[in-house]
Amino acid sequence: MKVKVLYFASIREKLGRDAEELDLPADVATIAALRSHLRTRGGAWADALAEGRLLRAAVNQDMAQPAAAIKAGDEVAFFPPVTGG
Amino acid sequence: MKVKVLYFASIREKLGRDAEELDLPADVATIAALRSHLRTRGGAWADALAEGRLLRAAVNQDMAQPAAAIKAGDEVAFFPPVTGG
Amino acid sequence: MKISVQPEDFDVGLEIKNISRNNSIGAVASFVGLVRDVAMTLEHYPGMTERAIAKIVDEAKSRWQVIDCAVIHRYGALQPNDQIVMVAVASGHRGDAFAACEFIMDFLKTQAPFWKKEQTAEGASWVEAKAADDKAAERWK
Amino acid sequence: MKISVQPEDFDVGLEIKNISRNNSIGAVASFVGLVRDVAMTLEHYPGMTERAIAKIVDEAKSRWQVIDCAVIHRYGALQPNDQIVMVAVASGHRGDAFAACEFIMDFLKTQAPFWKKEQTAEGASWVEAKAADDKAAERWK
Repeated sequence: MKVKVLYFASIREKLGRDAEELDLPADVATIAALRSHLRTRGGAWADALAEGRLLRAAVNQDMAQPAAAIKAGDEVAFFPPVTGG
Repeated sequence: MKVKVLYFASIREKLGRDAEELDLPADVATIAALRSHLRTRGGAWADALAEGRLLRAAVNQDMAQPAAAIKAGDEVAFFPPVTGG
Repeated sequence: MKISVQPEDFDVGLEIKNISRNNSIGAVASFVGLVRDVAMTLEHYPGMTERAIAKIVDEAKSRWQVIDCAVIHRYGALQPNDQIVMVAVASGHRGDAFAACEFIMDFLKTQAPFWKKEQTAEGASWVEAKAADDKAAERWK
Repeated sequence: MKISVQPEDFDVGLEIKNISRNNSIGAVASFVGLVRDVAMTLEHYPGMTERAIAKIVDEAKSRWQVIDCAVIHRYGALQPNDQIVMVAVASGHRGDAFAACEFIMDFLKTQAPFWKKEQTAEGASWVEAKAADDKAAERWK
Protein backbone atom coordinates (compact mmCIF):
# COMPACT_ATOMS: atom_id res chain seq x y z
CA MET A 1 0.00 0.00 0.00
CA LYS A 2 1.64 3.18 -1.21
CA VAL A 3 1.32 6.38 0.86
CA LYS A 4 3.04 9.72 1.01
CA VAL A 5 4.40 10.78 4.41
CA LEU A 6 5.30 14.37 5.33
CA TYR A 7 7.23 15.70 8.34
CA PHE A 8 7.13 19.26 9.68
CA ALA A 9 8.97 21.60 12.03
CA SER A 10 11.06 19.94 14.80
CA ILE A 11 10.12 16.45 13.55
CA ARG A 12 11.35 17.31 10.05
CA GLU A 13 14.63 18.62 11.48
CA LYS A 14 15.23 15.60 13.72
CA LEU A 15 14.54 13.16 10.87
CA GLY A 16 16.44 15.23 8.29
CA ARG A 17 13.57 14.57 5.88
CA ASP A 18 10.46 16.50 4.85
CA ALA A 19 8.68 13.89 2.73
CA GLU A 20 8.88 10.35 1.43
CA GLU A 21 6.87 7.77 -0.54
CA LEU A 22 6.37 4.51 1.35
CA ASP A 23 5.06 1.10 0.38
CA LEU A 24 3.52 -0.16 3.62
CA PRO A 25 2.79 -3.73 4.72
CA ALA A 26 -0.97 -4.42 4.83
CA ASP A 27 -1.04 -4.50 8.66
CA VAL A 28 0.20 -0.90 8.91
CA ALA A 29 -3.27 0.55 8.47
CA THR A 30 -3.58 3.31 11.11
CA ILE A 31 -1.65 6.42 12.14
CA ALA A 32 -0.51 4.67 15.33
CA ALA A 33 0.66 1.60 13.37
CA LEU A 34 2.58 3.76 10.89
CA ARG A 35 4.23 5.62 13.74
CA SER A 36 5.50 2.37 15.35
CA HIS A 37 6.48 1.03 11.93
CA LEU A 38 8.67 4.13 11.36
CA ARG A 39 10.20 3.79 14.87
CA THR A 40 11.64 0.39 13.87
CA ARG A 41 14.12 2.31 11.68
CA GLY A 42 15.87 3.17 14.98
CA GLY A 43 18.13 6.17 15.67
CA ALA A 44 16.49 9.55 15.08
CA TRP A 45 13.27 7.75 14.09
CA ALA A 46 12.97 5.87 17.36
CA ASP A 47 13.63 9.12 19.21
CA ALA A 48 11.54 11.66 17.27
CA LEU A 49 8.52 9.33 17.09
CA ALA A 50 8.92 7.83 20.61
CA GLU A 51 5.65 6.96 22.35
CA GLY A 52 6.11 9.57 25.08
CA ARG A 53 6.40 12.47 22.61
CA LEU A 54 3.42 14.73 22.00
CA LEU A 55 2.84 14.43 18.25
CA ARG A 56 0.01 15.41 15.97
CA ALA A 57 -0.91 13.75 12.68
CA ALA A 58 -3.03 14.50 9.65
CA VAL A 59 -4.50 12.26 6.96
CA ASN A 60 -5.19 13.98 3.65
CA GLN A 61 -4.73 17.38 5.31
CA ASP A 62 -7.22 16.82 8.09
CA MET A 63 -6.16 16.46 11.73
CA ALA A 64 -6.37 12.75 12.62
CA GLN A 65 -6.37 10.67 15.80
CA PRO A 66 -3.90 7.75 16.33
CA ALA A 67 -6.65 5.24 15.50
CA ALA A 68 -7.47 6.92 12.16
CA ALA A 69 -7.27 4.56 9.16
CA ILE A 70 -4.75 4.94 6.37
CA LYS A 71 -5.44 3.67 2.86
CA ALA A 72 -3.48 3.52 -0.39
CA GLY A 73 -2.80 6.92 -1.91
CA ASP A 74 -3.23 8.83 1.36
CA GLU A 75 -1.08 11.77 2.36
CA VAL A 76 -0.09 11.33 5.99
CA ALA A 77 1.75 13.98 8.02
CA PHE A 78 3.48 13.97 11.40
CA PHE A 79 4.23 17.19 13.26
CA PRO A 80 4.48 18.68 16.75
CA PRO A 81 1.50 20.50 18.34
CA VAL A 82 0.93 23.66 16.33
CA THR A 83 2.09 27.10 17.47
CA GLY A 84 0.76 29.63 14.96
CA GLY A 85 -1.61 32.52 15.48
CA MET B 1 -29.21 76.71 46.11
CA LYS B 2 -28.24 77.40 42.52
CA VAL B 3 -27.74 74.52 40.10
CA LYS B 4 -27.50 74.06 36.35
CA VAL B 5 -29.88 71.53 34.79
CA LEU B 6 -29.39 69.99 31.33
CA TYR B 7 -31.85 67.97 29.21
CA PHE B 8 -30.93 65.65 26.35
CA ALA B 9 -32.46 63.77 23.42
CA SER B 10 -36.22 62.99 23.67
CA ILE B 11 -36.45 64.75 27.08
CA ARG B 12 -34.93 67.92 25.62
CA GLU B 13 -37.39 67.82 22.72
CA LYS B 14 -40.43 67.22 24.93
CA LEU B 15 -39.45 70.06 27.27
CA GLY B 16 -38.39 72.38 24.45
CA ARG B 17 -35.34 73.28 26.53
CA ASP B 18 -31.72 72.06 26.66
CA ALA B 19 -30.48 73.84 29.79
CA GLU B 20 -31.49 76.20 32.57
CA GLU B 21 -30.14 77.73 35.79
CA LEU B 22 -32.33 77.02 38.82
CA ASP B 23 -32.42 78.34 42.37
CA LEU B 24 -33.74 75.35 44.32
CA PRO B 25 -35.49 75.33 47.72
CA ALA B 26 -33.28 73.73 50.40
CA ASP B 27 -35.42 70.58 50.59
CA VAL B 28 -34.79 69.74 46.89
CA ALA B 29 -31.50 68.03 47.65
CA THR B 30 -31.53 64.81 45.59
CA ILE B 31 -32.05 63.82 41.96
CA ALA B 32 -35.45 62.31 42.83
CA ALA B 33 -36.53 65.47 44.68
CA LEU B 34 -35.46 67.67 41.76
CA ARG B 35 -37.39 65.46 39.37
CA SER B 36 -40.64 65.81 41.37
CA HIS B 37 -39.96 69.51 41.86
CA LEU B 38 -39.78 69.97 38.06
CA ARG B 39 -42.94 67.89 37.56
CA THR B 40 -44.91 70.49 39.55
CA ARG B 41 -44.49 72.79 36.52
CA GLY B 42 -47.20 70.61 34.92
CA GLY B 43 -47.77 70.12 31.17
CA ALA B 44 -44.80 68.69 29.28
CA TRP B 45 -42.83 68.63 32.54
CA ALA B 46 -45.33 66.44 34.34
CA ASP B 47 -45.37 64.13 31.32
CA ALA B 48 -41.69 63.93 30.35
CA LEU B 49 -40.55 63.46 33.95
CA ALA B 50 -43.48 61.24 35.05
CA GLU B 51 -42.59 58.57 37.61
CA GLY B 52 -43.29 55.69 35.25
CA ARG B 53 -40.79 56.90 32.64
CA LEU B 54 -37.37 55.28 32.42
CA LEU B 55 -34.98 58.20 32.90
CA ARG B 56 -31.28 58.46 33.64
CA ALA B 57 -29.58 61.30 35.47
CA ALA B 58 -26.06 62.57 35.97
CA VAL B 59 -24.53 64.86 38.60
CA ASN B 60 -21.41 66.71 37.51
CA GLN B 61 -21.13 64.46 34.46
CA ASP B 62 -21.22 61.17 36.39
CA MET B 63 -24.18 58.79 36.16
CA ALA B 64 -26.20 59.19 39.38
CA GLN B 65 -28.95 57.25 41.16
CA PRO B 66 -32.27 58.92 42.19
CA ALA B 67 -31.03 59.16 45.80
CA ALA B 68 -27.82 60.97 44.79
CA ALA B 69 -27.33 64.31 46.58
CA ILE B 70 -27.31 67.67 44.80
CA LYS B 71 -25.40 70.63 46.16
CA ALA B 72 -25.02 74.28 45.14
CA GLY B 73 -23.09 74.73 41.90
CA ASP B 74 -23.79 71.20 40.63
CA GLU B 75 -24.50 70.39 37.00
CA VAL B 76 -27.44 67.99 36.89
CA ALA B 77 -28.66 66.29 33.71
CA PHE B 78 -31.77 64.29 32.80
CA PHE B 79 -31.89 62.02 29.76
CA PRO B 80 -33.36 58.77 28.44
CA PRO B 81 -31.38 55.49 28.64
CA VAL B 82 -28.40 55.84 26.29
CA THR B 83 -28.31 54.30 22.81
CA GLY B 84 -24.82 54.96 21.44
CA GLY B 85 -22.15 52.48 20.39
CA MET C 1 -4.42 55.98 25.27
CA LYS C 2 -6.66 57.89 22.92
CA ILE C 3 -10.28 58.87 23.53
CA SER C 4 -12.04 61.02 20.97
CA VAL C 5 -15.65 62.11 20.51
CA GLN C 6 -15.88 63.72 17.09
CA PRO C 7 -18.13 64.27 14.07
CA GLU C 8 -15.36 63.22 11.64
CA ASP C 9 -14.85 59.71 10.29
CA PHE C 10 -11.85 57.69 11.53
CA ASP C 11 -9.31 55.26 10.09
CA VAL C 12 -9.39 51.99 12.08
CA GLY C 13 -6.23 50.65 10.42
CA LEU C 14 -4.28 53.75 11.42
CA GLU C 15 -5.57 53.65 15.01
CA ILE C 16 -4.63 49.96 15.29
CA LYS C 17 -1.13 50.77 13.96
CA ASN C 18 -0.76 53.66 16.41
CA ILE C 19 -1.40 51.47 19.45
CA SER C 20 0.75 48.57 18.16
CA ARG C 21 4.17 50.25 18.08
CA ASN C 22 5.72 48.38 20.99
CA ASN C 23 7.45 44.99 21.15
CA SER C 24 5.58 43.97 24.27
CA ILE C 25 2.33 43.99 22.28
CA GLY C 26 1.34 40.60 20.92
CA ALA C 27 -2.40 41.11 20.46
CA VAL C 28 -4.70 43.87 19.27
CA ALA C 29 -8.46 43.29 19.43
CA SER C 30 -10.73 45.86 17.87
CA PHE C 31 -14.33 46.60 17.09
CA VAL C 32 -16.11 48.88 14.62
CA GLY C 33 -19.81 49.69 14.86
CA LEU C 34 -21.54 50.79 11.65
CA VAL C 35 -24.86 52.37 10.72
CA ARG C 36 -27.10 49.70 9.17
CA ASP C 37 -30.02 50.53 6.89
CA VAL C 38 -31.31 53.76 8.40
CA ALA C 39 -29.66 57.20 8.47
CA MET C 40 -29.41 58.75 11.93
CA THR C 41 -28.27 61.67 14.00
CA LEU C 42 -26.26 61.03 17.13
CA GLU C 43 -26.63 63.46 20.01
CA HIS C 44 -24.24 63.39 22.98
CA TYR C 45 -23.46 65.16 26.24
CA PRO C 46 -20.21 67.05 25.59
CA GLY C 47 -17.77 66.68 28.46
CA MET C 48 -19.59 63.83 30.14
CA THR C 49 -19.09 61.63 27.10
CA GLU C 50 -15.29 61.73 27.24
CA ARG C 51 -15.42 61.38 31.03
CA ALA C 52 -17.72 58.33 30.88
CA ILE C 53 -15.50 56.65 28.27
CA ALA C 54 -12.36 57.36 30.33
CA LYS C 55 -14.00 55.70 33.36
CA ILE C 56 -14.90 52.61 31.33
CA VAL C 57 -11.35 52.40 29.97
CA ASP C 58 -9.90 52.75 33.49
CA GLU C 59 -12.14 49.94 34.69
CA ALA C 60 -10.95 47.74 31.79
CA LYS C 61 -7.32 48.54 32.67
CA SER C 62 -7.91 47.47 36.27
CA ARG C 63 -9.25 44.11 35.09
CA TRP C 64 -6.97 43.15 32.19
CA GLN C 65 -3.52 43.88 30.81
CA VAL C 66 -4.15 46.86 28.53
CA ILE C 67 -0.90 48.27 27.14
CA ASP C 68 -2.61 50.85 24.96
CA CYS C 69 -6.04 51.54 23.55
CA ALA C 70 -8.07 53.84 21.31
CA VAL C 71 -11.77 54.68 21.57
CA ILE C 72 -13.42 56.93 19.00
CA HIS C 73 -17.14 57.69 18.92
CA ARG C 74 -18.76 59.95 16.34
CA TYR C 75 -21.76 62.24 16.74
CA GLY C 76 -23.87 64.24 14.30
CA ALA C 77 -25.50 63.06 11.06
CA LEU C 78 -24.55 59.57 9.85
CA GLN C 79 -25.58 57.65 6.73
CA PRO C 80 -26.06 53.89 6.21
CA ASN C 81 -22.71 52.05 6.25
CA ASP C 82 -20.97 54.99 8.03
CA GLN C 83 -18.69 54.08 10.91
CA ILE C 84 -20.10 55.10 14.33
CA VAL C 85 -17.66 53.84 16.91
CA MET C 86 -14.36 52.01 17.23
CA VAL C 87 -12.55 50.44 20.16
CA ALA C 88 -9.06 48.94 19.83
CA VAL C 89 -7.11 47.36 22.69
CA ALA C 90 -3.44 46.35 22.60
CA SER C 91 -2.14 43.79 25.08
CA GLY C 92 0.53 41.17 25.53
CA HIS C 93 -2.09 38.43 25.33
CA ARG C 94 -5.12 37.81 23.14
CA GLY C 95 -7.48 36.85 25.97
CA ASP C 96 -6.92 40.21 27.67
CA ALA C 97 -7.23 42.16 24.40
CA PHE C 98 -10.54 40.49 23.47
CA ALA C 99 -12.07 40.77 26.95
CA ALA C 100 -11.10 44.42 27.46
CA CYS C 101 -12.35 45.38 23.98
CA GLU C 102 -15.72 43.68 24.41
CA PHE C 103 -16.07 45.05 27.96
CA ILE C 104 -15.46 48.62 26.76
CA MET C 105 -18.05 48.22 23.97
CA ASP C 106 -20.65 46.72 26.33
CA PHE C 107 -20.27 49.58 28.79
CA LEU C 108 -20.19 52.25 26.09
CA LYS C 109 -23.63 50.97 25.12
CA THR C 110 -25.10 51.53 28.59
CA GLN C 111 -22.92 54.20 30.24
CA ALA C 112 -21.78 56.68 27.59
CA PRO C 113 -24.31 59.49 26.99
CA PHE C 114 -25.13 59.13 23.28
CA TRP C 115 -28.61 59.01 21.78
CA LYS C 116 -29.56 57.89 18.29
CA LYS C 117 -32.40 59.47 16.33
CA GLU C 118 -33.28 57.54 13.18
CA GLN C 119 -34.58 59.16 10.00
CA THR C 120 -37.09 56.79 8.44
CA ALA C 121 -39.54 57.46 5.62
CA GLU C 122 -42.22 58.02 8.31
CA GLY C 123 -40.14 60.69 10.03
CA ALA C 124 -37.52 60.89 12.75
CA SER C 125 -37.71 58.79 15.92
CA TRP C 126 -35.48 58.22 18.92
CA VAL C 127 -34.03 54.72 19.21
CA GLU C 128 -35.17 52.88 22.36
CA ALA C 129 -32.52 51.39 24.64
CA LYS C 130 -32.31 47.58 24.43
CA ALA C 131 -32.65 45.24 27.38
CA ALA C 132 -30.04 43.05 25.63
CA ASP C 133 -27.48 45.84 26.08
CA ASP C 134 -28.10 46.02 29.84
CA LYS C 135 -27.69 42.25 29.99
CA ALA C 136 -24.44 42.37 28.03
CA ALA C 137 -23.01 44.87 30.51
CA GLU C 138 -24.31 42.96 33.55
CA ARG C 139 -22.50 39.74 32.71
CA TRP C 140 -19.13 41.40 33.55
CA LYS C 141 -20.07 41.85 37.23
CA MET D 1 -15.00 35.39 2.67
CA LYS D 2 -11.22 35.69 2.32
CA ILE D 3 -8.65 33.21 3.57
CA SER D 4 -5.02 33.83 2.73
CA VAL D 5 -1.78 32.20 3.86
CA GLN D 6 1.05 34.38 2.60
CA PRO D 7 4.56 35.67 3.35
CA GLU D 8 3.55 39.31 2.61
CA ASP D 9 2.34 41.79 5.21
CA PHE D 10 -1.36 42.82 5.22
CA ASP D 11 -3.42 45.97 5.78
CA VAL D 12 -5.99 45.35 8.56
CA GLY D 13 -7.84 48.60 7.87
CA LEU D 14 -8.32 47.65 4.22
CA GLU D 15 -9.50 44.14 5.09
CA ILE D 16 -12.00 45.53 7.61
CA LYS D 17 -13.28 47.96 4.96
CA ASN D 18 -13.59 45.15 2.39
CA ILE D 19 -15.87 43.07 4.62
CA SER D 20 -17.96 46.08 5.77
CA ARG D 21 -19.50 47.15 2.47
CA ASN D 22 -23.07 46.09 3.19
CA ASN D 23 -25.89 47.85 5.04
CA SER D 24 -26.83 44.75 6.99
CA ILE D 25 -23.46 44.89 8.75
CA GLY D 26 -23.56 46.68 12.10
CA ALA D 27 -20.50 45.18 13.76
CA VAL D 28 -16.97 44.19 12.75
CA ALA D 29 -14.74 42.54 15.36
CA SER D 30 -11.12 41.97 14.49
CA PHE D 31 -7.85 40.73 15.86
CA VAL D 32 -4.21 41.19 14.95
CA GLY D 33 -1.42 39.04 16.37
CA LEU D 34 2.08 40.55 16.37
CA VAL D 35 5.61 39.29 16.92
CA ARG D 36 6.80 40.41 20.35
CA ASP D 37 10.48 40.70 21.29
CA VAL D 38 12.00 37.82 19.36
CA ALA D 39 12.42 37.39 15.59
CA MET D 40 11.01 34.14 14.25
CA THR D 41 10.41 31.98 11.22
CA LEU D 42 6.95 30.51 10.67
CA GLU D 43 6.72 27.15 8.93
CA HIS D 44 3.38 25.82 7.69
CA TYR D 45 1.83 22.87 5.84
CA PRO D 46 0.80 24.27 2.43
CA GLY D 47 -2.67 23.13 1.42
CA MET D 48 -3.64 21.85 4.84
CA THR D 49 -3.31 25.32 6.33
CA GLU D 50 -5.96 26.91 4.09
CA ARG D 51 -8.15 23.84 4.53
CA ALA D 52 -7.89 23.91 8.33
CA ILE D 53 -8.72 27.63 8.43
CA ALA D 54 -11.71 27.13 6.11
CA LYS D 55 -13.05 24.41 8.44
CA ILE D 56 -12.71 26.71 11.47
CA VAL D 57 -14.49 29.53 9.62
CA ASP D 58 -17.30 27.14 8.58
CA GLU D 59 -17.73 26.05 12.18
CA ALA D 60 -17.92 29.71 13.29
CA LYS D 61 -20.55 30.38 10.59
CA SER D 62 -22.66 27.49 11.85
CA ARG D 63 -22.63 28.96 15.37
CA TRP D 64 -23.00 32.71 14.84
CA GLN D 65 -24.26 35.18 12.27
CA VAL D 66 -21.18 35.81 10.12
CA ILE D 67 -21.99 37.97 7.10
CA ASP D 68 -18.40 38.17 5.90
CA CYS D 69 -14.93 37.54 7.23
CA ALA D 70 -11.24 37.71 6.43
CA VAL D 71 -8.44 35.54 7.83
CA ILE D 72 -4.83 36.17 6.86
CA HIS D 73 -1.86 34.29 8.32
CA ARG D 74 1.73 34.95 7.33
CA TYR D 75 4.63 32.51 7.13
CA GLY D 76 8.38 32.91 6.62
CA ALA D 77 10.78 35.22 8.45
CA LEU D 78 9.19 37.78 10.78
CA GLN D 79 10.78 40.53 12.89
CA PRO D 80 9.67 41.97 16.26
CA ASN D 81 6.48 44.06 15.89
CA ASP D 82 5.64 42.43 12.53
CA GLN D 83 2.03 41.38 12.04
CA ILE D 84 1.55 37.57 12.06
CA VAL D 85 -2.16 36.97 11.75
CA MET D 86 -5.45 38.81 11.43
CA VAL D 87 -9.07 37.73 11.76
CA ALA D 88 -11.97 40.09 11.03
CA VAL D 89 -15.64 39.13 11.27
CA ALA D 90 -18.58 41.23 10.05
CA SER D 91 -22.05 40.60 11.47
CA GLY D 92 -25.33 42.33 12.15
CA HIS D 93 -24.67 42.16 15.90
CA ARG D 94 -21.64 42.79 18.06
CA GLY D 95 -22.04 39.68 20.23
CA ASP D 96 -21.85 37.44 17.16
CA ALA D 97 -18.91 39.37 15.68
CA PHE D 98 -16.86 39.16 18.90
CA ALA D 99 -17.64 35.50 19.59
CA ALA D 100 -16.91 34.33 16.03
CA CYS D 101 -13.67 36.32 15.87
CA GLU D 102 -12.37 34.97 19.19
CA PHE D 103 -13.49 31.44 18.31
CA ILE D 104 -11.59 31.53 15.00
CA MET D 105 -8.43 32.79 16.74
CA ASP D 106 -8.65 30.16 19.49
CA PHE D 107 -8.98 27.35 16.94
CA LEU D 108 -6.29 28.74 14.65
CA LYS D 109 -3.96 28.42 17.64
CA THR D 110 -4.64 24.69 18.07
CA GLN D 111 -5.84 23.44 14.67
CA ALA D 112 -3.99 25.34 11.93
CA PRO D 113 -0.63 23.75 11.02
CA PHE D 114 1.85 26.56 11.72
CA TRP D 115 5.04 26.27 13.75
CA LYS D 116 7.16 29.09 15.15
CA LYS D 117 10.94 28.90 15.42
CA GLU D 118 12.41 31.74 17.43
CA GLN D 119 15.85 33.24 16.77
CA THR D 120 17.34 34.16 20.13
CA ALA D 121 20.93 35.17 20.92
CA GLU D 122 21.52 31.54 22.02
CA GLY D 123 20.35 30.18 18.67
CA ALA D 124 17.09 29.07 17.08
CA SER D 125 14.49 27.05 18.97
CA TRP D 126 11.01 25.77 18.22
CA VAL D 127 8.24 27.35 20.30
CA GLU D 128 6.42 24.85 22.53
CA ALA D 129 2.62 24.65 22.29
CA LYS D 130 0.87 26.16 25.31
CA ALA D 131 -1.64 24.32 27.50
CA ALA D 132 -3.46 27.68 27.80
CA ASP D 133 -4.18 27.56 24.06
CA ASP D 134 -5.78 24.11 24.34
CA LYS D 135 -7.88 25.41 27.23
CA ALA D 136 -8.98 28.48 25.26
CA ALA D 137 -10.21 26.24 22.43
CA GLU D 138 -11.89 23.77 24.78
CA ARG D 139 -14.17 26.35 26.38
CA TRP D 140 -16.19 26.62 23.12
CA LYS D 141 -17.35 22.98 23.33
